[in-house]
Parts: sequence; structure tokens; C-alpha cells
Amino acid sequence: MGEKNMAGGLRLERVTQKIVKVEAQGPGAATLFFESAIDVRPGQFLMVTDYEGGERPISVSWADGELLAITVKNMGPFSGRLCAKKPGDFLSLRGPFGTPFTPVPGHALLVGGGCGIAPLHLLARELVSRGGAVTVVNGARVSADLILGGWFRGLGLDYRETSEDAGERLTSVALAERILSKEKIACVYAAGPELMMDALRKILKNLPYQFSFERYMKCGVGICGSCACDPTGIRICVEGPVLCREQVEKLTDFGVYKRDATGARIHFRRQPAT
Amino acid sequence: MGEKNMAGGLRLERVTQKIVKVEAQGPGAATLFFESAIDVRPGQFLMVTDYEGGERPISVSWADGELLAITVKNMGPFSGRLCAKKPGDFLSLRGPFGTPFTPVPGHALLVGGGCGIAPLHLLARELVSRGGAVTVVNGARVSADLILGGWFRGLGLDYRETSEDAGERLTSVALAERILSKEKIACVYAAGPELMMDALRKILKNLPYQFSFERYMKCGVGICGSCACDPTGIRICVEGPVLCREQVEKLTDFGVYKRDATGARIHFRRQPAT
Amino acid sequence: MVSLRTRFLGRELSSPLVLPAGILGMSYGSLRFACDAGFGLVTSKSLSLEPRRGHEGPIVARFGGGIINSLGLCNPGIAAGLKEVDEFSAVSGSPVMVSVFAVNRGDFEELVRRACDSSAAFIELNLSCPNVMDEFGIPLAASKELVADIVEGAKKASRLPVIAKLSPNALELPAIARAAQEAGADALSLINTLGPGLLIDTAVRRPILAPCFGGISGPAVFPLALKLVYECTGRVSIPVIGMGGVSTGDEAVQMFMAGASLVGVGTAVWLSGAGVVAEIAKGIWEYLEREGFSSVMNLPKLERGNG
Amino acid sequence: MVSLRTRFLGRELSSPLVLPAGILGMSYGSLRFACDAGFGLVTSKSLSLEPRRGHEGPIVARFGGGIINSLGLCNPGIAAGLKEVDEFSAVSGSPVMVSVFAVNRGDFEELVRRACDSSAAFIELNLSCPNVMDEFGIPLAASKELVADIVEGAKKASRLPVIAKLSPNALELPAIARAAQEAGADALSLINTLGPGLLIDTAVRRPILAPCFGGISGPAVFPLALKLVYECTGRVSIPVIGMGGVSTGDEAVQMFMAGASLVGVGTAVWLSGAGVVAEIAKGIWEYLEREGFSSVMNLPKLERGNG
Repeated sequence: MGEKNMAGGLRLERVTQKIVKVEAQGPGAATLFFESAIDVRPGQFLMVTDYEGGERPISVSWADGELLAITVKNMGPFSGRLCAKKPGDFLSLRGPFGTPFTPVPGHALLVGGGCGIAPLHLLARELVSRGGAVTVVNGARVSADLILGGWFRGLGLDYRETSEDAGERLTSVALAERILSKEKIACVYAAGPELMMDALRKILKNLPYQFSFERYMKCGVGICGSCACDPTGIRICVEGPVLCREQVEKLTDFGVYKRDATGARIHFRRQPAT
Repeated sequence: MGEKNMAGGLRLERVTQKIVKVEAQGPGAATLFFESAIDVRPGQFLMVTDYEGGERPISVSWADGELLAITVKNMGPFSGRLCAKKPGDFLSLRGPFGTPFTPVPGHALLVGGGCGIAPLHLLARELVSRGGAVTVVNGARVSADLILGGWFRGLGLDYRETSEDAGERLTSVALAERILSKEKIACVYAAGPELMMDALRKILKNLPYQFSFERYMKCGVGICGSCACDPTGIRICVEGPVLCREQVEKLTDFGVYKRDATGARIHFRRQPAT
Repeated sequence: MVSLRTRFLGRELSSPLVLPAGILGMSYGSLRFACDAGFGLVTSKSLSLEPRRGHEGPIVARFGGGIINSLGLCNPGIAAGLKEVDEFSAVSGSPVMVSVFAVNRGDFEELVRRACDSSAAFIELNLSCPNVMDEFGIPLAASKELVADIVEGAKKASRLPVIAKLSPNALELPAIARAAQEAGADALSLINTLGPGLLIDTAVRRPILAPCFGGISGPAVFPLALKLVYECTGRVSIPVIGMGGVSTGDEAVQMFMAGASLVGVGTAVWLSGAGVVAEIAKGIWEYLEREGFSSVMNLPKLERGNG
Repeated sequence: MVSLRTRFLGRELSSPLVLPAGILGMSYGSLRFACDAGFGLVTSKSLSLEPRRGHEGPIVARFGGGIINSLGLCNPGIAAGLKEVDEFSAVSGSPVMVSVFAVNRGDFEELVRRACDSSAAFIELNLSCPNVMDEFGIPLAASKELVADIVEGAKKASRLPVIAKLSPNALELPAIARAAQEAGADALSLINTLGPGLLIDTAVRRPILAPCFGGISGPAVFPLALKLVYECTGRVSIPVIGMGGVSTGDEAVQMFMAGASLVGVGTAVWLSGAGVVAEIAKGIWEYLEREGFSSVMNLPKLERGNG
């Protein structure tokens, strides 16, 4: 079922394979490893299902040509089931899909909120291997939800954690702002809740940035329209999930609303009565 | 509609294109030229139709990477229509299909009967370009039906014509036998009426040979079964049209019967009453 | 001068290529995306009276001939859906076809009435989605009588042209097409997805799609779609939007020759990317230029035998 | 020990792969060729009372999802055809299924009687060729009553097991399958080619196939075939030969899981060469080995919902 993607790398329409290793990430998240040589760029995602109800886009957190991993946070029935998987259980994967982060020379600042930190690990590995300076901000509401810290520490980069109950006790955006005031950052790479990214963009002035978006997806391949953003219909599954500053600035829905399975708008903040 | 064939050359599922040049070959045959870069090996054929009734396998007589030609003898309504085509008329071609002749080092003897001489021209060009000695026997019942003589003479090889009313006034098989008695031939390549090839094989003793077969074909691609030979079902359109000595010796129908459009056996010679 | 501009039911279209219902079309952004990709007419998702979440995933799977899918008619409902259409129309001059979906004449009429209060240019009746049969039984489009009844009701309720979208899963499609015309349909869309079909994940011995079956589309259905368009245009005088597996300019030209007035392109947007719309348009344009036709409206139709 | 040997209607077969009617099978040589390629059961061309030349070419054309073809049931007639079968059986221990084709019960009975005097192991009734509709109207297999009537007649005339080959072009195929079983059919072959379909040569604006339309086969029809096999095996208790677009071992395994007892492979012989039969067999064998099954007879079937 393999085929070549446009970059010439191996792409899998669908592969159903056994989980070979599970690493718990604190109480509410897990990393699931597979034996897979598929060629994933940092930021790209897989459509994942266990055939028990639902299929979701999940970013790849590890890919070294032999092992591939996804990191999942328990946020509901689907991700809860995934977090409870054991080695030997099957998952069905297709992809990788979507646009990757594009490494920019110079000091990189990576800002991850919650599970958004997962794709940033793959990016951090690549940036480090290219020899650039890398600072990572890993934020969560409570420290128990901070994940993948060990992986980042192992990369020998400038790694900071923050949560309401530990570390710098700042929001990840506030911590990023403090770093930006001291360091000459060439590009900011962020992944996490959309409101976090919305807050982040407001402090970035003229800095280049690349944000990875999470929106509801049904097909993952650009035809169902579920993840199309307003006003130009850019599809998070094809033109995204990673959008650069020029693309983000054109969005009218960013930080305002997303869409649910019906296509109805779900506002991030309560709307004033009209 | 192009795709690569197994040898990596361009193969056309179907191309409908204009005839760019017509060369009359005496009163009853014509060569039709197309602009085409398809990669044809000597002995391979195209399935040809003008959409006016019928599609037939026709060997390629010329292919130089820019022009491609088929040579057709007027033997009935279909080939009659083809012989009457003018430049600008469309024909639809698919292929090339089937096995080519395999050049063998040493002095080559090519024996063509009727329109069978057409694929042998492509072969002769290749053998000459490889620098081997080549003798060609071009036979027909009457000299008016001898075709492509000019092409062969232009190749600078040992070219002989024979018919009942001109040249050596022998059958092509008798002329071949005379040549075989004088020259040390490494391999005999023949194409023409099956009874000619049947007579030829009987005089070849232990010489290697390659014969190109003509059988009724519907599909040209190995599924309809029309051109399957007995007893092993070798398909003239896929395993043929060129069969080597080892393959020919296994046939039980060679020179005995062929099959018509219904699949019924058509005996070449009257059968004794049973 | 060669041009891809064409006319359809009194409207001028910039291209004869149509975004079919169900592909993109969920929001004003996705309508605009389709428009920017080169479609001359874009269709909304099939809108129902109430919002529908559609099926849980997986809802799409590939196979050697294309894809199967079972989105399950997810849509935000007629009210929110028409707001998206109006928002699109406020910034675009391109006409929108609003697709509506119900299971009885009364609901279709209600949907049509509401769509007539929007900026829609045309209304398409989705009579043929194969993916909700468990819910709704055999597609309406399999019955001549039901098709005629619903089309008649929709026409009475509508100030806009009404297009009936029919199913390939009926031996008597030409008769059903005829019945739709006689009931007043202004045009037909042919064909909806085929089947549905099934694909199994042998590693876990489960159907790949969560809803088990999914409608078949992509290159697989092209010759069937072409034949049905050819047959049906021989039986009706109203225009037909031909769709089903069209992925190249040559296939679009085949659709016009088979009798289609416009050509839909859906699954190719996945299999070849959104750029395929411009590619197909370019292929049509080059054919017109090479063969000396000024417009797809002048393309000769395939001759008809005594069939 | 993993083995591909299997049993079908009381006969032992060396492989569960079947050469379907219409592919090769015209002469004893081509039956032997198919057998040597790895088929465990080979089917003759559909034989009629009189020889048929079939259609003038072109009779096949490729498209993105497979091929369309309209051979037109060419065959040497029942007398000469059975001689080929007997000649094959004289040199091979492999069973042959003789396919027969007629347009009424009486002729089917006559064909069945004559086939029973040959070395045939099984008789298949071709009720579903879509390529001779101009000649014979809608395929017999579209009518429950006609299918039941012909199967009943054939069974009365036959000492051999009778297999009914049905058409995918009927919304009510499961009901027709059920009717065939109730009329006495020993097994079913599902599915014949789809459609038919149409392809147009735009350079000359003519249908590519001389008979205009051709039955659709190849990867295009696989999900539809799989779904129909799954549905029909839920309605009948007799074995089903599943066919339609199978090109890989995994697809063959899907067919078994959908409920098929044997699997036919036809168009893949063109698209991937005769070696595809051995490839598919290898794929099935590897699946059995990897998953710990000794035979395709032990493969678990897909679970059935409340459908």
C-alpha cells in the first residue's frame, strides 16, 4: 500500500500495525511506537484509528527511520482509548499528510502547549542536527501534564518548562515573551491550543513564525472541507497544518472560531449578543 | 496515455494520430508513416484500427525514434481500407505488444514471405547496425507483390528476391535452402505464412531459428485466448509473436491448424476423413 | 477566440467545471477555495433541515480505482449552511448551487423554499446519496415515482432552477431521468457515487470504513458515468451536469461529447490535488484550440446509433 | 501446515483461485495455460448452442480503473467447445467448470444436458453478460423470476453441480442470489462485469469499442464486488465464488473474509501478467502462515452487524 509522496519519500495509504512499545507520559498521555521507515517531516501528521470509533489527525513525535511514534494526550474517548493501548495492539495509520515546518537559519524558539509539544520534538531534533541554537518552551496548565521533557533534555538544547504549579509558573506565551526580550530569535515555531498561538502572535511584532494548527478533520486529504479556514478556504490537512506568518495573517477565523463535525462555527470565546 | 513498458521504453495504451506519409508498395500494399517516438523492438506489433470495423495486429516495419511505419498488404476489407488511407487520415494504435526477435551473433538469414518481410526490415536494420553479416530472402508469389526491396537494398546487405515470375524463380524456402548449403548461418529469422515457416523448419536441421507467427487476435493483450496455441496455450500476443526453436518444437498446431474468431480450428490443409 | 465561458440555465459561467456536492463546500471559505481553484460553479454540501455530524471515521479509503467514502451527509443544517452561501456571495460573483437533502417531499419543499431566500443561483436535489441507506432505505433516485413526486414538489416551491442529482445504481436510470424531466426538473446531475462498496483491513478483519460501506468514486466510475450520461442525454432535452471519475481534460471532453453541458470534478481533487481543476481546464482549452472549436457549447456530440 | 488446497462442492482443488469464464478458456491449450499459471479451477468460455464470432474490434480498452471489454461471447459452440474441454481433461487432473450461455430456459437445459456428457466437473450458467444487451435485452440476472426459472430447469437437466453467475447491475442482487439458491443452485459466481461503460476517442469522436459499450472490470470494481459478496453470502448458505478486480493476495483474503469460498482472477492477468496468479497465491499463503491459519477454509469471516 506504499506509494511515493511528492518529495520522493515513502508514503502509506494505510498500514495497520502493532504497537511495539508504549511510554507513559505522566498520568494523562502516552507515546506509542511502531516499527516504520516512513519518511515524516517535522509537523506532518498521520490519520490514526483503532477501528473502535473515530479517526483523528495526530502529529508524529518521533521518526528515526526505524521507529516512529505518536504522542497522545487523554482528552476524550478516542484519545483515552489510545493512551490505554498496550504493545501488540493494532493501530491503523495513513499518511504522513500536510505541510512540515521549514527550518530557518538562526536561533529558533519553539513554543509548545499541551500535546503541541509532540511535533516540536521532531523539529527540535532536526534543528539541533543542523547545528543551530534552539530554545524550547514546553507549557501546560499543571506540571503533571508536561510531557516529553526527557527527550528534549537529551538533545542538549535550551529547554524550559512552565506550568501554573511548577517551573517558571508563567504561561508559555509569557515565558516566550521573556525569552524574546533577551535573545535574538530568527523564527518562532509553535504548536498547541489555538488561543495560545493567538496570544503568541500578538507579541511577535515582525518576527517570522510558523504555527501548527489543530482543527476538526474527517478525511485528512483535502476533500471533505471540514478543516477549511476562512476566508480563503485554506485546508489545514493539505495547505496546513503548519502555516507561515503570511498565511496566518490572512485568516479571519484564527483565534475566533473553529468548526465542528457539522461544519457549524464554534467560537473560542463567548460572542457578544448580536 | 503513455506508460513505460517493462524494458523502460515508452508504451502507448492507445494513441490516435494522423498518417503523415503513405508509400505505395506495388499495387497491393502500402506503408503508412506516423510521427512517433515509441520504442519498438523488431518483431513487435501494434493493434491498429480505423474505427470502421475491426482491429488487427500489424508488425512495425520502420521505427527510428521520430517516424514509425506499418506496412500493410491488401488481403481483405480491413487491410484494403488501410492501404487506401491518405496522409491526414487517422489511425488508432496501441502497443507495441509481444516479444521481439533476439539478435544472435554470426551470419543471419532472414526469410520473409509476403507481408512477413515488414518486421524483418526492422530486424535487418538492427543486425546491420550491430555489424553482423545479413542475408535476406524476400519471397512472394508474383514479383508485383514483392515489397520493401528498396529499403533492404539501401542497407548494404545481401538481399535476394524470389517469385514465380522473376528473380530466382524459387520458393523462398528453396532459395533459403540453397543459401544454407553455401553459407555458415548462425540463426534463421522468418516471418510469413505459417506453411512457409513449416516448410522452412523442415530444412533447418539443428540450426537455431526464430519465427514470427500470425494468428487471429481479438485483444492483443493475453486475455481473450483467441491466439493461444496448443498444447500449452502459449499466447501469440504475449509469449509471441516471435517464438524460438525450443518453443516452436513444442507446438502441436504449428502448420496444422489455427483458430478463427469463434475459436474453431481451421486446418491449413484438407484433413483426411476420420 | 477560444473561451471556456459557457451558459447554463440562463447564467453565464466562467468555466464549465463544477464542484459537486459533498466535496469541500461546507463553509464560505471552502466555497471560495473551490472558486479560486477554477470551478465555474460551486455546490454547497447537501443541506438538511437539521445539522448532521455525519459518520465517525474512518470515512474514506483508497483502492486501486479510486476511493470509497461515507461522510454521512454531515452539514450544519439549512440555516447555517445558507448563511455560509450568502457570505460567499457577498464577496464573489460566482453562482452557487445549493444542494439539499431530505427523505420526503414535504421536507424537500421546505428546504427549497428556504434556499430560494438565499443568494443561491440553482438548487440541486440530492436524491441519491448511497451512504445513508441504513438510515433511509434504498435511495430515492431508484424509484421513478418518488423522483417525479419530489421534483414536482420542489419545482412548485422554487423560484430558482431545480437540478435533480441521480444515482448510477439503477438499471433504469434513463427512464428515471426522463421522469425527472417530465416532473419539471430544469437539469440533471449524473452521477452520484456508485455502490456503495466495501474494503476490509485484513490485519484486524474489520471494514476499513466505520460505517462499513462507502460510495465509490474516482477513475473507477468514469466509463459507467460516461455511458449513463450518454444514455440519459439521449432521453432528455434538459441539460446534464456529467460527473464521475473525471481526472483529465480528455475525460472532460469525453463527457461533453457524451452529452454533458457541464462537467463535475470531485475525487480528483484528492488524488491529484486542487491544481487538477486548472489542469483539466487547460486540457479542455487545448482540445478546443487544436480542433478549432470556440467553446464547449460547440463541441460535436457522439453520434447515436439506433439504441 | 499451511496449504492452499481447498474443497468446493465435493471436489478437491489445488488452489482456491478460479479462472473466470471469458478470460482465456477458449481452447484446450488455453485451459492448460491457465492451469499451469496456478488456477485451481478453470472455466471454459461461455458456450452457446451455435458458434459465435463475437464482436469486431476494438473490443477492449483501458482506463484509469481497469478495462472495458465487449468480446461478444465469441465461442466455438457447445459441440466444439466440449471437445476442447475433454481434450484438456485427457491430459490434466484439474477440474473444469463449463460455462454456458443462452437466452431461454429450453436452450439452457439443452446446453446443460450436453455439458453433462463431457468431462466437466461443474456447470456455470452465464446469466449476466452485459455485452449482448442489444441482442438480448436486459441481462437475465436482473430478474429474480427468470433466474429462478432457468436455474430450476438447469438443475433438472443436470447430474453436475450448477453455479449461477450473477450481475452486479441490480439493486436487489441479494434477493436474486436468494432466489437462485431456492431454485436449486449449488453455488453462485459473483460478479460479472459492471455496467457496461463507455470510453470515447476524442481525436475522432467515436466510441473506442466497436460495439460502443463494454463491461467494466479490474481494480475499479473490487469494492463493489466485495460488498456484493458480503451481502449475498449473508443471504444464502450455498458457496460463492467471489470475483471482481482482485489483483493482490490481500484483496483475495478480503474476498474470503467477505464470505467467498473461492476467488476468481481475470483482468489482473492482463494488467499484471499471468504471473499474477502465483503472486496472489503467494500472498494468500503468507497471510495464512503469518496469522496462523492452515487453510482459506479456516479464515474468519467479517462480522455481520444487524444489516
